[in-house]
Amino acid sequence: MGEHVVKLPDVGEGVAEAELVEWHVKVGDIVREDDLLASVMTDKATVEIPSPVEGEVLWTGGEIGDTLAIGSALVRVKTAGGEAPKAAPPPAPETAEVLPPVEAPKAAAPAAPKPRAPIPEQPLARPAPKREPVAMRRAPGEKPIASPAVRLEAREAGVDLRQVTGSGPGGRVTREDLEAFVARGPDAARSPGLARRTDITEIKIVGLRRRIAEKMALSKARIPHITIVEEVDVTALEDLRAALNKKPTAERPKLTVLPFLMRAMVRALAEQPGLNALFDDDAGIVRQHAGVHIGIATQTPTGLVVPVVKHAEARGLWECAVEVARLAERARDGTASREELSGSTITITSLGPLGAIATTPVINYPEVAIVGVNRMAIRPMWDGRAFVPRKMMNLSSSFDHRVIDGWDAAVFVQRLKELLETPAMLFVDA
Amino acid sequence: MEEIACRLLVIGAGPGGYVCAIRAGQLGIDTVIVERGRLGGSCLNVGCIPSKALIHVADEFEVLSTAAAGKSAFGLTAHAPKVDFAKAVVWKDEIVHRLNNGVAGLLRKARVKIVHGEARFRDGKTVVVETETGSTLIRAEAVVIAAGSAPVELPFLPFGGDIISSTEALSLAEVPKRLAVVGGGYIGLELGTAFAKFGAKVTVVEALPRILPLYDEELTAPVARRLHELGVEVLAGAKAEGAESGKLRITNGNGQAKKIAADKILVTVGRTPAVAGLGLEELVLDMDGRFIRIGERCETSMRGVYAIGDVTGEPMLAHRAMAQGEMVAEIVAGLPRAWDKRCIPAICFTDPEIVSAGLSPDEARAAGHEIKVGQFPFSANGRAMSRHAERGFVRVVARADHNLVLGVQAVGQGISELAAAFGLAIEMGATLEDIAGTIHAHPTMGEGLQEAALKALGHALHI
Amino acid sequence: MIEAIRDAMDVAMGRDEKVVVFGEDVGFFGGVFRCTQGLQQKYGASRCFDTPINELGIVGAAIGMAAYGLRPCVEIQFADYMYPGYDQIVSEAARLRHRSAGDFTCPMVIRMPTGGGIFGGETHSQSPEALFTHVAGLMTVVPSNPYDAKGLLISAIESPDPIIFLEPKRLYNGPFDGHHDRPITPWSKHDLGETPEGHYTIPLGQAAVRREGSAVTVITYGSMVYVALAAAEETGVDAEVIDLRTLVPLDLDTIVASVKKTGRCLVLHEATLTSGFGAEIAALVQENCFFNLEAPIVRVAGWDTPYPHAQEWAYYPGPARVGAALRELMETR
Amino acid sequence: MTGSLRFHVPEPASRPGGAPDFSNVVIPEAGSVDRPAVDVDPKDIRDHAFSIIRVLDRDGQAVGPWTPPLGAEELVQGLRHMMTLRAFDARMQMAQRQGKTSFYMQHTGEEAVSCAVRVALSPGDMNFPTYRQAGLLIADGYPLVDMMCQIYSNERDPLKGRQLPIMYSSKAHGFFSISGNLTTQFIQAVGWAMASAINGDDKIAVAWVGDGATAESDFHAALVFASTYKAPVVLNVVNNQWAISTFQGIARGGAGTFAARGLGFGIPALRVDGNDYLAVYSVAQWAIERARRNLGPTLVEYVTYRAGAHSSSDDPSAYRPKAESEGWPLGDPVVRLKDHLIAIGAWSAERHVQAETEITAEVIAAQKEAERFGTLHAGGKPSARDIFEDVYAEPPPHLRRQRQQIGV
Repeated sequence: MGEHVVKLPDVGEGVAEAELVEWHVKVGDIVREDDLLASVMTDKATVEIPSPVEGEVLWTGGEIGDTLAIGSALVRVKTAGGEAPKAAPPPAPETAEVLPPVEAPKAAAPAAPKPRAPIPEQPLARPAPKREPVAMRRAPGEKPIASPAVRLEAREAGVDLRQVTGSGPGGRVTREDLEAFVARGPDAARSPGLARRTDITEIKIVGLRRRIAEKMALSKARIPHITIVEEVDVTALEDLRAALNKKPTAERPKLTVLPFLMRAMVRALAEQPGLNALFDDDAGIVRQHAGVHIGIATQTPTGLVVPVVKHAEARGLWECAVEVARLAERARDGTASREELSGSTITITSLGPLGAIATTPVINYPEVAIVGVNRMAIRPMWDGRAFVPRKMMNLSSSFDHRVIDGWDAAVFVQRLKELLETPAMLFVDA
Repeated sequence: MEEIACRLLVIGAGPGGYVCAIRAGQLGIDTVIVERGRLGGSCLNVGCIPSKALIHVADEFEVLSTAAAGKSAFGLTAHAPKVDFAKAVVWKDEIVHRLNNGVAGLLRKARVKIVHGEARFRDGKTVVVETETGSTLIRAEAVVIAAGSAPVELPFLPFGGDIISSTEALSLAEVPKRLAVVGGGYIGLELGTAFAKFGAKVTVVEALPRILPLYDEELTAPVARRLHELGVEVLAGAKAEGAESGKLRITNGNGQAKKIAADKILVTVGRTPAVAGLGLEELVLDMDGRFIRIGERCETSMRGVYAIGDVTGEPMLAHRAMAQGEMVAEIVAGLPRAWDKRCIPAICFTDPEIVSAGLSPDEARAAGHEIKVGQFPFSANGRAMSRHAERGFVRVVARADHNLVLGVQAVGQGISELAAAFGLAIEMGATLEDIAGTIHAHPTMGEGLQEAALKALGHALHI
Repeated sequence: MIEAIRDAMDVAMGRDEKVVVFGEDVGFFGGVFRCTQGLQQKYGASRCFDTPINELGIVGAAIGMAAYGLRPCVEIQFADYMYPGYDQIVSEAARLRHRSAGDFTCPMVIRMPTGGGIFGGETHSQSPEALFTHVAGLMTVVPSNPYDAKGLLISAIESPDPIIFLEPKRLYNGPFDGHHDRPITPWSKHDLGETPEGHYTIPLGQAAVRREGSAVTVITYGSMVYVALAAAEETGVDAEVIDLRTLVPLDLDTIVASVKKTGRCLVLHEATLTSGFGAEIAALVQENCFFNLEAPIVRVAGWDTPYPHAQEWAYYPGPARVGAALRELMETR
Repeated sequence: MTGSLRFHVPEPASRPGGAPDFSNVVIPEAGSVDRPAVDVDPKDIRDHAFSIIRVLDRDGQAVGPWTPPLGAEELVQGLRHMMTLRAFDARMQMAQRQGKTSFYMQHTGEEAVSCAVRVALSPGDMNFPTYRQAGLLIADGYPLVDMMCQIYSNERDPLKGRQLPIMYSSKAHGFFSISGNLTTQFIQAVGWAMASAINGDDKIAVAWVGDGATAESDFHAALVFASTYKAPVVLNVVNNQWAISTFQGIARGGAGTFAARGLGFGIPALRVDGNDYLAVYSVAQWAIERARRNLGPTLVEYVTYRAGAHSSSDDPSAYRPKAESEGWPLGDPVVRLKDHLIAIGAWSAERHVQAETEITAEVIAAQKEAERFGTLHAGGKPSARDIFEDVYAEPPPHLRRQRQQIGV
């Protein structure tokens, strides 16, 4: 004997519930297939529900006037047939997808009891902290060396063995290595004391860092750099700067060396326009620019950025200073627009106090020259009679030797030296 | 049509299939397994087990014949030994039968439902099985294709009559007087050697320049020499062309047409997936030529459909299928598993036997490793001498920088059992120092492994 | 949701006698889904009436009326039948203001029951929103609950622009999370179920965050809102579920803010995958949040096939398929 | 507004609660409409578009020039077809109520139209039906089990569960695949006929549409093409008075009759009593012959009445008087043919009851057989893989990937 549950079928498109308006049977009645069981009313129609099976009514679900949900049980009928209603076929394939259960592997532990104390598992759902370095894609062919048992426990703990450095022979990862790795987590600080540090943290070269890398490589690959390092006596310049900085105002803020250098470059470039140019080496054309757009290499949290002071030739000392300060600020907080970060015809790079004695600056491709400012230091200089302390500052400038001969480069550097050593000349319109 | 619904359906009860089903059962997965032939697949019924049994009988018989011929090195004599091959086959069949029941018992213990019949896919999750009692529809949430492989049939040498595959060779009524073997791979040579020992005149026809091309020459030389001693004629670089009335037509090494008289022609030119009639064309499986393409979890290109064993390609070894089967069952149970084995050892049961695990010297160099190799001949091994089995050697290949063992190979009489040690060493990531630093029981052939490691380290003790 | 939609038209017709409602079977009968029940009885046959079966006629006539100065709110009985009217919608309604430099405009709403889940087969289950979002000049709105339906419909009727108002028919009677084997829950048992009396509006172009979350952003609309919530529940993934409500104009700020927070993005809709509106959302997320993405954007949608009948639940993106996608997203590192 | 203009919206003769009123249906005497020669010039028979051709009179006798050359035995076969269709409808409507399928549409009161036209056609002719002409299949011997498998979308559904129930397709039985969208098939039928003519074939097409759906633009396009190319097609309008809740006046506009639509295009237009099996057969034969003799299309309006609901999701009592179906002046097709056969001594009430029980048993047997292969929500189902096939001739890569993703 079986029991058949007659459910309230879906009588109209998408109707959710129906009101029971009439019973055609009561408990104990014997119904034949297709005999009417009940009438229900939806807001669209009154519908009679015939019985799909033969048998005795065991239970009726609800009184006249009740609201029944589609799919809920309406009548239970004891069917004469032997087998109980066939097991419902597995749910439609959509839900039948093999869904690896989410809970931590511990729940479906293999039958064999684990002899060792279980390693604390990281629940799968917790996302690794966002800034954690991106796991390394498996280096091609290089399988981590570890015994099957250690490999199994690493999988159970959701650890990628390639991140764990093995202390065993041949770099084999021992159980202790794994447990230590799991215990302290991938990037926690090592215990104090001089333990050997063998972690390799991989940082993906993306975004800004990648663009810098590409540009540097391009520049080094294509441009045969010639670098000239020249000493400049900036004592006079410093005195002038100190004087000018006595009463800084909004339009005339404190001046650094930079504006003076920019003015000097403008003057020098006027005589050697070839250095204020872009060399399109693919097309074989050097485009000399009348406008002097000076790129100021600036260090920002995300890396080196080069905001550009446009038309330096048309800017006075203070204007240059104001523009440099504004651009530097925007570059550092990442609000500089694409337009402000491009279009330079020549670049200045300075490491300020870290400027070292000399550097070999990399030209900002496709420009043809770059002026590097080194650290200012007091050095003993021979003034013909004796060594006297002078404020010295080196300039390390690189030039594209394909289009600028050493001679021209040297002439330019000497002109800068001359202008900076006697800053007054900057204000004389020759 | 009767209908069954289950969580996991395994198609094929060969080593891969039945191991997968048993493991799934242990993990509480509602599993059904379908097999058209006998449980245990080719390996148990017409492959590994029966062939090793008959090889053993052949070895026993060879000892008697040697003694009868007065060639025993230790004074044994015997009088006109004979082999009742039919009785040997009965003994072999008995072993196979016991193993069939063993597998059936294991499956029952793991509460796996066995369906006997020919399976055919209707879609990725539904299979129709033609059984004697009519067809059954099986719906599953996950399916494992473990249909195994079958001997390759050459169009001009179709199986039937005197042209036989390894299957028929293991159930012959008697030892054929003259046996031609087409294909010098390990199956052809294992059986060829055995029948030679039973007294058959064996000729091996191999298209490539040398026998057992998968192994390097150093390893196969002892086998070639032994074949010669047993009177087996090996025609390398020769191509079989066809056969008429007991004669095998070939073109030999220098292009001449030849005829080889043979009572039976054994064709062993490889194996191919046995998926005809399975209805793979009903699915959208990405293939690698004849084989089903799988990822590192044995997953095919269709979600919820896995493939293990010979259907997934080389190396076609029973123990690879079993490892894959076990892993897939655990994956279906939701455990985090992926294929990360470092080595699958392979054994060739010729005389002498060959065992290979990991990379040979050539393979290691090809993979770009700086290596050091240590080799130890059994002629310097006491146990080998005491077993009159001095032919062959053990060879260890390790990285030059930190002595990590990349591969171990050996050839010698009765050394197949060393496969366990070789495999364990590589899988554990052993270095030469590990092996050298392990006390190897004396006197054993195994000591050869330790000595080979010491040799590679530059301070062998016994040579 | 049916009462909310009817309520919206009732309120709109009450406030402005220029509002008229017409379409097939919408007059005396009150619409095959009862969305216009009682409007003809209350406002007379001149403002709520049946039409011949001709979608081109319905939309074309509505454009003429709107140009005259009325505010038609017409019904296409099933979104699947809109194609004969598509030329009038695209070439005329969408462009009238532009081509006449504002001389003529057609403020109108075209309501269409949309989506599957009711065994409607290929001609009663389609989700054609992508055919409208691609058309300049049209706004496209997809409410997912009664409260939004009423507020959005009133805003749409009061809007000066032609608006396509797609009503997921599977949600007419109650929220549906894809578990078709469970009894249906009516709107009365859901917090967004009942709608306040009288006039209120929800601004067009503003999305709603249905569930705060930190692990992944699920961007969806219409019927899929409840599937997304169910999938988040069942997989334990802390998903932030955004209900777009309006597809054009799109609330990009809410999307970008969320993806920047979570770093992972799943786009979900019932309509077929290829060239679905999800492709537009994915493109926008890629353009605006590229450096914040930890994993590729994942789209879950209907298969690229006509909508089947018997295999409804193998087609309808349910919590299992969405859950699997969420899990895959979380595991991608 | 103070202007003089008022908006006109036509109303049906009566609404729920009112008495049925068919006074606007003018019914001429049976046999009173003359039968023109098949090659008549359409201009000469303009008034046929406003009359109704009838053969069976009040006493069940066949009178007038349109009496068809059908023997008693053929008429009995016609009667059995109609009775089978009616029994089939009853069983399938109940099956829907029992949750065995999602949807069903009955033919109650219109059985004669599709059954009679089918027998007037020849093998190879192609019908382009709406969802209410299943008689075309039953009268052509299409297996009831296959129809039911389609309704149940079960394992043996010829359309693999893809289409809504009753949306059959059978090229072999001249039954074009039914679309859910209205009237799309009308212009397609004309295209098929044009092809037959281009190909120098002798097969004709038969287009079908309901009164309400004639409002679709597809109907207009069909008349233009049929008229311009004199396509060998019979254009049938089944005026059963109701389009769900909209009465035929809304679609007909001021034209008086649907047949009159043909006059504007120079297409001969006939109007026939849809519940008179003999008249339907005779008019169909006339139009078929005209098409087959390359004389071009004919528009035929079958005046009948949708006695039941639009579909299983509809209840007509909400928009028309409950008793309206009983009041239809042209009666019930099955009853009128039965009375005629009895009147000519070829049938009897007892044999009718006997036939009813036989036919009901036959339909139930077919139903049990079909249910062996499952119903919509239980038992054998088509596989989910069927979604991915027949989208294109060969599945393109993206579809292959998606089927791999679902894994069936």
